[in-house]
Amino acid sequence: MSPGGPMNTESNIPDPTPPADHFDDIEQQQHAGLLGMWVFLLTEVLLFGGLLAAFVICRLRYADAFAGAAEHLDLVLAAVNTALLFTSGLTMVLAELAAGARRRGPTIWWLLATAALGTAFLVLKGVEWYGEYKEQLMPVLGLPFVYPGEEPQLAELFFNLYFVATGLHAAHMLIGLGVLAVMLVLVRGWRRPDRLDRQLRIAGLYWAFIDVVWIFIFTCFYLLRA
Amino acid sequence: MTSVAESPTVAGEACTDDYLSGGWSIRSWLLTVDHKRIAWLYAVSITVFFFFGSAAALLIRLELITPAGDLFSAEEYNRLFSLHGIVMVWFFLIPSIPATLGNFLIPLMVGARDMAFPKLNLLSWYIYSLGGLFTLAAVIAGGVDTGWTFYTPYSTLFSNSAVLAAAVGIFIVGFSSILTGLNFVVTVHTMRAPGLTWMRLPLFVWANYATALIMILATPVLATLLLLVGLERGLGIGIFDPALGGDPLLFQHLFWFYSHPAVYIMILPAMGVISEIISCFSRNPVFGYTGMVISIMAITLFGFVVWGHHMFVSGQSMYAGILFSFFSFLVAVPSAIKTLNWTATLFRGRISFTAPMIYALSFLELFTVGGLTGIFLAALALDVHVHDSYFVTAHFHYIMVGGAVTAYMGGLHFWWPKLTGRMFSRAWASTAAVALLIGLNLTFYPQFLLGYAGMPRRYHSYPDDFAILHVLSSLGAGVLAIGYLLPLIYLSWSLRRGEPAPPNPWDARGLEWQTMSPPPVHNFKETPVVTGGPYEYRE
Amino acid sequence: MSEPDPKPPAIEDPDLGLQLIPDQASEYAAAVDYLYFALLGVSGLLLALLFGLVVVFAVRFWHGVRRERGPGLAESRERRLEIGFVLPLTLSFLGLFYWATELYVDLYTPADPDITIDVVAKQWMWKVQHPDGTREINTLHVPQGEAVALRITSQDVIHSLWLPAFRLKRDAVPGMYTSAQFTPTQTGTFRLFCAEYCGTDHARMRGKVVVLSRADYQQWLAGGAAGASRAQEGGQLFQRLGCSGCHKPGSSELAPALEGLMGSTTELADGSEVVVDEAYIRDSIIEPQKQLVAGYQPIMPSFSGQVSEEEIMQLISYIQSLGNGGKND
Amino acid sequence: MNYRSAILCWLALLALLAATLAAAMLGNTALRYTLHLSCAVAMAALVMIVFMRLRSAGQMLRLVAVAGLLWIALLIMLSMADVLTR
Repeated sequence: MSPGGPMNTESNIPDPTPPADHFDDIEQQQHAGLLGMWVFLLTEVLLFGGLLAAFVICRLRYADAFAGAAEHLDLVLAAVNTALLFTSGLTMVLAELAAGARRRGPTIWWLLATAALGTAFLVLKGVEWYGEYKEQLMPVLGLPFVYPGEEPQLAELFFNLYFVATGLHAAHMLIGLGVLAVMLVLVRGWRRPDRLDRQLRIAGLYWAFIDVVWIFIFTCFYLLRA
Repeated sequence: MTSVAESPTVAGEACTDDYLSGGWSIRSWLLTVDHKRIAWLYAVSITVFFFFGSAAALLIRLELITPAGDLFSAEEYNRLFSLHGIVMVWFFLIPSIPATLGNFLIPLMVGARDMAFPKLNLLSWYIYSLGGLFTLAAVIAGGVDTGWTFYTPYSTLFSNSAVLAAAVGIFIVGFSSILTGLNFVVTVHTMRAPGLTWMRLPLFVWANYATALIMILATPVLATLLLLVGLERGLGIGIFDPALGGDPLLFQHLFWFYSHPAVYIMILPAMGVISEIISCFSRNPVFGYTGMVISIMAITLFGFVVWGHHMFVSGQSMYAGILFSFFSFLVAVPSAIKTLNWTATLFRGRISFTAPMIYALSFLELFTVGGLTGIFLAALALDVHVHDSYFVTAHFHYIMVGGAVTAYMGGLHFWWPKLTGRMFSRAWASTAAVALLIGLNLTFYPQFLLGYAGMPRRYHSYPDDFAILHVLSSLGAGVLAIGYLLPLIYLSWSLRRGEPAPPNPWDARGLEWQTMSPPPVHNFKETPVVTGGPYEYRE
Repeated sequence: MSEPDPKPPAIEDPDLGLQLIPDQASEYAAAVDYLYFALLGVSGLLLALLFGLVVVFAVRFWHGVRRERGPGLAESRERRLEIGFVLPLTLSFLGLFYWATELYVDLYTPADPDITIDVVAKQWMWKVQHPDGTREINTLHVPQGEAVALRITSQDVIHSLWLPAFRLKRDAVPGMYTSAQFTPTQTGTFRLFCAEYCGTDHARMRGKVVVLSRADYQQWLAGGAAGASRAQEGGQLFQRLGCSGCHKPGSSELAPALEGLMGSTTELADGSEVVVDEAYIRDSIIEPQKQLVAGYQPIMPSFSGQVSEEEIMQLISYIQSLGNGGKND
Repeated sequence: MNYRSAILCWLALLALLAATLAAAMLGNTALRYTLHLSCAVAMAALVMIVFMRLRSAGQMLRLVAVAGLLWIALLIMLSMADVLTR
């Protein structure tokens, strides 16, 4: 298997794509692209970081109430979801490697697998939310919030933070699926493979970033129980 | 000396391929990816917002001439100062220097043909305009009466004004400054001309690079916060609601974690402009270049650990207050170093008092007064007395209006020949600069006295005893208004009637002066090779 | 139980004339003013230095002056000059920091006050209640020479009680008690403001602080509302709300006995210890299960929403009066 | 970055997930929380180093990756300095 180096070309590959006119060469353009993506991911990390900071501070002030409220979350579904997301991370990387090896078929298949796993994650998340809605634990839009344990307001604060965090993460998943759809269309076209390889690398970075965010949400909300 | 391969064309020869004569159609402006044209798009839109904000400021000063709140009702007055705050902070001050002068000059100064991501640059302007539309919609829908700080639980539970629309508007415009910051960082990292090492970068580039870092590291937290406020108001998801155990101080921590670095976003580019102007018009290299670079980066990093000085009396614990006060004293040291270095740059120079130099020297005075009063506010015992009083208002106006806007004006005049290829009328420009200096001191110095005397902020009516100082301040506001109207007139006049500018009218050093004015679409015939430092004025 | 809130009061500003330095109505105010003058001095010095240098350089090194300029400064001399300027500056900053922090710590470390006055901020008026039950709106009568502690909270949004004459300011935060302490030395009338923006009539939420001599203060109190003391009002509320049903004096099988509770440390259900203070009692009234006492079932209902902030303070005063041997607060 | 290291990383992630779920059964809360948090940090590090190719990335990209976590820590630490000592 080729180590995924971008430059090994099969027979009928057209000459490499010229760099955009304001760059001197391809390396500079690729370095700028990767640095730009990583700096964008830095801002996304801080977007979730602000939310995480709010959660950590509330969690410290109301340790017992929050630990108690976390009991009411469905750990099994979340664990399955986490496994799904890790697997989609793997399939995304395999798609990148296939594109690196200029193999159109596998790239398409791995991208489809990633999109399917991502959709499955969102479906499971929807099921989980519906479960909470049924248990009347969804204090959104004035819906009734009935909490069996003590200190219902603190539990409501916990569920508010939970819905904001998982909602924001789900929104980023949707954006990720959008990016995957665009990449699928481009890969099917297969017009400039070396350019596609770079674009897939950057799309892969975004998808892996969503995994990292989910790891922290999963740990903070689901695992820190009483 | 910076050697440049191509020889600058002779002044006055209207060479066809400069970026302005490429076409004036709507498409050529609204779909351009040329960083120079995008800089003009920003310049026009922030000028429009500047006049919205200034109009609100004038109305506030008119209202405050009389102790009784008789010109406007309390509701209208609260909406006016909120509009003034929001428009000035997010729609004028934050983009003013980075998005206009920065966008135009950074590629020129680093010897590149354009920004790293030109399409992203245009996208930033469209996001800025979209955010502006939402905020305008909020104003039309009755405006916001929470102040630009949106403190909860007032903004989420008790205010019945268009807070949601304004929050969405600012949420969107926040992303415009994030993407601009991203563009600057990548451009400075990957697109410097050969030979242009980090320590040969002009201080204007350093300042905007540091500003870009703060935009990237601070603005996302504002986005999260506005999202939480919007969700709490829109969907009833209470995060800061005291009844649910939410903590209003948590809002203040997250808000000021963004908003104090935001004031460094506003002042750092101004410092970059001032270094360029003072060095050019005293014909001296900047005193202690390394010290200046270290100060810029120290301000950037320290700016993130001082936000608690906004909360000394808000119920924050005493120990946290002491910690934040200590850091706030330390963050003032780099600014003091920069002021010393600017003053020392004048030593053994050949000083000429052109309009940009007058702006620079008034910046020196105003920024030093603003900075020193910052020390008053960092001192815990004094802040307890003057917090939320006119002392604070005077402090940050001295730094924002006296610092950032004066430097913006100075930079606009200094690089006007490069931006437009025209010279402005020196006499008018000097008068406007002096009018600005007088107006500023007359408007905001009385407010220091008001503050210590006990006049609280955001008051629609006030005890009669403070009337005389308010009248003085309102008088100053009038002079300030004239100081700002003059440049609009003679600068737009110079667009048509100004004499054509040579490539380097001030004989300044720096890559941007090595090409035509206005520069060609791709900035340089060939990428220049840099061999010397940025400020070699003494040879 | 509190009567409906009165309509917004007329504003009575004390007529003091323009005082650039407000009256120094306490030693603390005078100490803060010394710090202010010291800072003014340091700033004035630095500004004079800066202006002087700029003017001298502008005149001597004006481009029209043809004199030989001499060589630029070497990099090493530049660095020595910078360090020579920065070190003393940083040291003076640290000195000012220490001085200001010392004053701040004095202000906010609660020595035991002679009198505790409750201040409840509400959208657009200050409701003040003295220990003996006297109420007043937007005015604060205090005795001269006694350590006055203010227990401040808010019913709705964040306000901020500002007494310029005492150089004192403290936010009133809903859901939280903040305290401030001062010892008036000068009798007279001084200003009182709300400093934190709180809505439409934020500007009307201002009034007077009246410092009376100790005798006049007692006489004023006596003349004031002859109603029951705050502790007695708390006692009536204690009965009316049915607290006495479980918290019977002397018996503690249904609910913990409240005698001598204030200031003692009790063991909680989760094994941790807590000192019983105002915040603990307030939390136990609003969220009884939050810090349940060891050995009791969570049967106490939450009273949040049924009792106003003022009534909670009355209950606290009542419990205080039970605690320390019947001393009336 | 090749197929072998990708699949190995995936298996390691699933193993860590199993570990953190197993840790949920333990009694002692303090131990449980430290295990959960260290598993989370390990998983995040794995994803960033292997899947996001930080191992073969330059100095600058690693600095950017670390800067994000550093700034969140800064915000949390100083806010906690207030909340815990209030």
